[in-house]
Amino acid sequence: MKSFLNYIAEVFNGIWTLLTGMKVTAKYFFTPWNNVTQQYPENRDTLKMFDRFRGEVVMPHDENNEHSCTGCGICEINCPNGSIEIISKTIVTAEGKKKRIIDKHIYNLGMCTLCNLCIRSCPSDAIAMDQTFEHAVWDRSKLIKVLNLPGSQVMQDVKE
Amino acid sequence: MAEIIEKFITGDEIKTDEYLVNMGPQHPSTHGVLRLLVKLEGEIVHNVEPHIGYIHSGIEKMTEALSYPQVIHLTDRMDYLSAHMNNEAVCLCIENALQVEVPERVKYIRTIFDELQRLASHQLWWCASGMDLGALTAFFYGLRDREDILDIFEETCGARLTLNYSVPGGVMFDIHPDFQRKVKEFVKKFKKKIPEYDKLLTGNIIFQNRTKGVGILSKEDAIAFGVTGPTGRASGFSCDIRKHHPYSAYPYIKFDEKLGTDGDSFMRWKLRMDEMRESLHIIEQLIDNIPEGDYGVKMKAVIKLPEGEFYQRVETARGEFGVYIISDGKKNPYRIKFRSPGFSNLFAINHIAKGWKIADLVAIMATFDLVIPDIDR
Amino acid sequence: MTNEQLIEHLSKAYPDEVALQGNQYPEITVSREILHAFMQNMKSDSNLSFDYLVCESGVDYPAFLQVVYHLESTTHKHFLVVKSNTENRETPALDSVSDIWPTAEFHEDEIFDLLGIKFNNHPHLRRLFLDETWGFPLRKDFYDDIHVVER
Amino acid sequence: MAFEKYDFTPLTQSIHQGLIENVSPLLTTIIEWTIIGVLYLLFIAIFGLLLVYAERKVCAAFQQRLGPMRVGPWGLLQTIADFVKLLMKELITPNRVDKFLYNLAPFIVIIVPFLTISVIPFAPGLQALDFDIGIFFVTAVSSVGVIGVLLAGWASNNKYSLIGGMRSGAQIVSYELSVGLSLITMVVLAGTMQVSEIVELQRGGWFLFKGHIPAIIAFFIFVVAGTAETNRGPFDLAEAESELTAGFHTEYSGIKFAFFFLAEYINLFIVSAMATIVFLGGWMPFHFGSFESFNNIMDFIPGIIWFFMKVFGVIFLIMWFKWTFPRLRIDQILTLEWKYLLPINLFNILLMATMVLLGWHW
Repeated sequence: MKSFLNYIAEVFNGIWTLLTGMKVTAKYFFTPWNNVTQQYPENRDTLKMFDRFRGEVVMPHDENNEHSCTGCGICEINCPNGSIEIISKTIVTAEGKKKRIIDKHIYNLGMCTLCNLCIRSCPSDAIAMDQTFEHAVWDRSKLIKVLNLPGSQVMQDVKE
Repeated sequence: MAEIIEKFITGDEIKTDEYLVNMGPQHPSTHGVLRLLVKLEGEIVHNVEPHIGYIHSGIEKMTEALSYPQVIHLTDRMDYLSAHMNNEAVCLCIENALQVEVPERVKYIRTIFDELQRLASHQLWWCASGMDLGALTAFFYGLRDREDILDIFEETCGARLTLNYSVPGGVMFDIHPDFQRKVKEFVKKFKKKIPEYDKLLTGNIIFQNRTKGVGILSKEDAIAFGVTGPTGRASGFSCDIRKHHPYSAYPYIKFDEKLGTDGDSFMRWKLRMDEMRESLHIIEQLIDNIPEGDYGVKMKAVIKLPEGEFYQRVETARGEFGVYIISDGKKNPYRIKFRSPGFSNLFAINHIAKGWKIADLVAIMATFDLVIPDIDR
Repeated sequence: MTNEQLIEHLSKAYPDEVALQGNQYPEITVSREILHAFMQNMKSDSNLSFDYLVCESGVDYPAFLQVVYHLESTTHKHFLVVKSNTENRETPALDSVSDIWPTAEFHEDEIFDLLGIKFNNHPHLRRLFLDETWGFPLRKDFYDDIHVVER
Repeated sequence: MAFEKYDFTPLTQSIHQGLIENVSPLLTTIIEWTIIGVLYLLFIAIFGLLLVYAERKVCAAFQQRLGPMRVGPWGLLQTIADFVKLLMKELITPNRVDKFLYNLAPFIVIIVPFLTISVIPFAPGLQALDFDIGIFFVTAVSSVGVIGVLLAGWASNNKYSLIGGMRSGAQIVSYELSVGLSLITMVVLAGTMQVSEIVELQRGGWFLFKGHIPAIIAFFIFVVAGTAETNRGPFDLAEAESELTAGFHTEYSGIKFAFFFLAEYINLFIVSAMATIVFLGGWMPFHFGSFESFNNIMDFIPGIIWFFMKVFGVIFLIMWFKWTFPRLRIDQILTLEWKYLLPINLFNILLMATMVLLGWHW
């Protein structure tokens, strides 16, 4: 008799646990305004990334098309993946001195792991992380970017 | 005829053939490219042989060509669910070798991040193992609540998964001004969610039948196989590095090391659920008391470790993570060995899955919480 | 046991082996002939009872290969680093400890795979990660001209 | 009574009359068969797609998502797009499969709902076959489906499929018993197996209320066993995504896969329809005691709408199960059947018989 009662209790207890589970899902079913889905391409206007979000490495230029990269190559050394390559050129300054300045700051987004080490190590804060995240391109070669804009100059007040 | 019937009744000599089933490398319940060669008789598992290496990335070899700060960002990619703990392990090892004392603020921040990371990891484990057992809705509830933690991470360090937040001597950024408020909000919110998880799965009779008594790992076996983390603690193996070898801010706080007794799948499940509550408790103790100060000490531009060998253990969400650095005084390590928790845990599966059904093997794997890059490295 | 006591105990019991205090933990270098018996003793001696093999790693040195065992006792809470060198780099071999700690079986598989150290009496030595076409990548003289691109 | 104006009998009768006056009786029968066949084909295709869409939306709502939103307004055309995709996909036949059985299996599976649906009365007069053994026909025919599943599992030359097929065999054969017995419980109450008559008997009140305790128990058992018979979660062992990848239909692609898929949803409809007919009064409106005005308002709603409302109610319940519970293990499924549902069911029949004998029902 006792085992029979246990059997009955087991059945009802089992059903009760199932009902508590169903209550949880029902709560969310009947509150559809709490849905968490974000419809991505439609919400582009309202979608705002956090300021520190690491999207890609960029080199900020000011209005005179000047940047502060001296081409020292510290970021290249610090990059663990070899995604930065700096090509420098030698020019003759007005005083007649020979000087090495940056020619191209080549950045390969395809190889970058966005570890932030280049930006941490940059002595002149010439590069920064951008918050863009839509990096899909049709051709892998488009991921290799030249960060300094064509014709750009190094800012005057940047120390060598 | 009578003979055959008799044999059938006694169960003698009526045996089906054993056959092999490849679970993986592409299989929904292996959570990645793990291949289990399962020997089955009908539905009964006779032998499980893990074949790994499908995503072996050679991190240990790669580190030999990298400088120490660069090594850290690779550890993100091993156990990606406890990325910050891995980072911290390498940082602690380097700081230990260089005898650098980091500021109190850094210790607090790192510990809070550890616990947030542990919560995020346990949440993904929670929902994914719910999915393995067939409760698909659980998966979305888990991911939904995990998103809050990832947002906190993203706001402070700019990444959601591969954080790379710890650097030798400190952390990469100071915490975001909103950090404390958001963490407190999250803790408050999450405290209400855990009972809901319990209602949905832990108390559910189907779930209990699926996990109770399934895949029992004894304490002796747990120690012998080196099974650590919540999986080992569910068997009663007291292996919490946070408690036994405290690092960062763990010495300053009070928390319990949860220990199980049964060592079955349900105990492993329940223990992780309890650990989530404990993590919330730890965060609550720390979040209001973050001391003011610097978020890192100035390190040399090129970090060179003194000649010698250094070993650092931390507790990740999956168990004991060890970093063994052998330095020859150069800026690159001579050899780094990562003792990953998943590697040791994985090989206990064969021992405990024998004689259970194939559905139980899935339950065991789910409660072991395997992350494949952690195993393959 | 504290580290000092442990070193003292070990140097008494094994006067031929070098036991010293490392950076963090006591270390002992054991010759490969007595490695298995030594490890057996480490586990069975009730004063030591190192029942938990934390980590087993292989290291490549110019003259020999080395296997490093990190042992911990769950009862006494002490920690010991045991090292053992192979005879040479050409035919490296050591005794397996997988019968003492089951977890060693897979760590030894890994070391065999990546460093090529053969473990005698190992039940099922196999390449764990890589296939047969690979060399032993964690050795310092390993060079992979297919997968590595130099800049 | 206002309700009678929604009877479809005059319509079908007039079609029949019109045909028989103009063409020969043989041709009449052939034309009527064709019309009915086409109608059912259309119904199954459209309703199947609708159910797939409903399932995706319901599951999304349980999971706090939106579900399909891209194709058409609110994703309404999503399932049609999926179906077109499945139609255009290559039919892959793996090497070393048993070709004949492999190709036969999906057809056996899809034939079952076509057969079963014929006895379901959607509305008064809207029923293809009105046997006096309708209930028996449903239980008999619906067990054919398991042969298709077993064949698919066996012929696919895939171990996952085989395990899935065997599981499904064991499961469906067991749960057939519960479905049958719970229906028999209600047949005891009704005293007939003719489906239309069972519905007619519930004019004064649904059997769920008329038979009170044993009927409610039988309804519960029927829903559980019906869920198991349609291989839906938490009894979806035959597919068991996380264990067997896709179970018995792992190796099927294109339209053959679509057959399995469609059959599953139509079976879901049939189980819900049977529950509706036997327990919830079929197309009968909801009446509440002697509240005449309330009952009259209820009567204004056509029978076909009542029928589908109830069917969707049961379907929602079954979906709710699926999206809440974890999956059972094979031995637990059999334990549930043989140790719980079957004894309760047998006891329940006894209880029902006693009640009917003593007249303790309304």
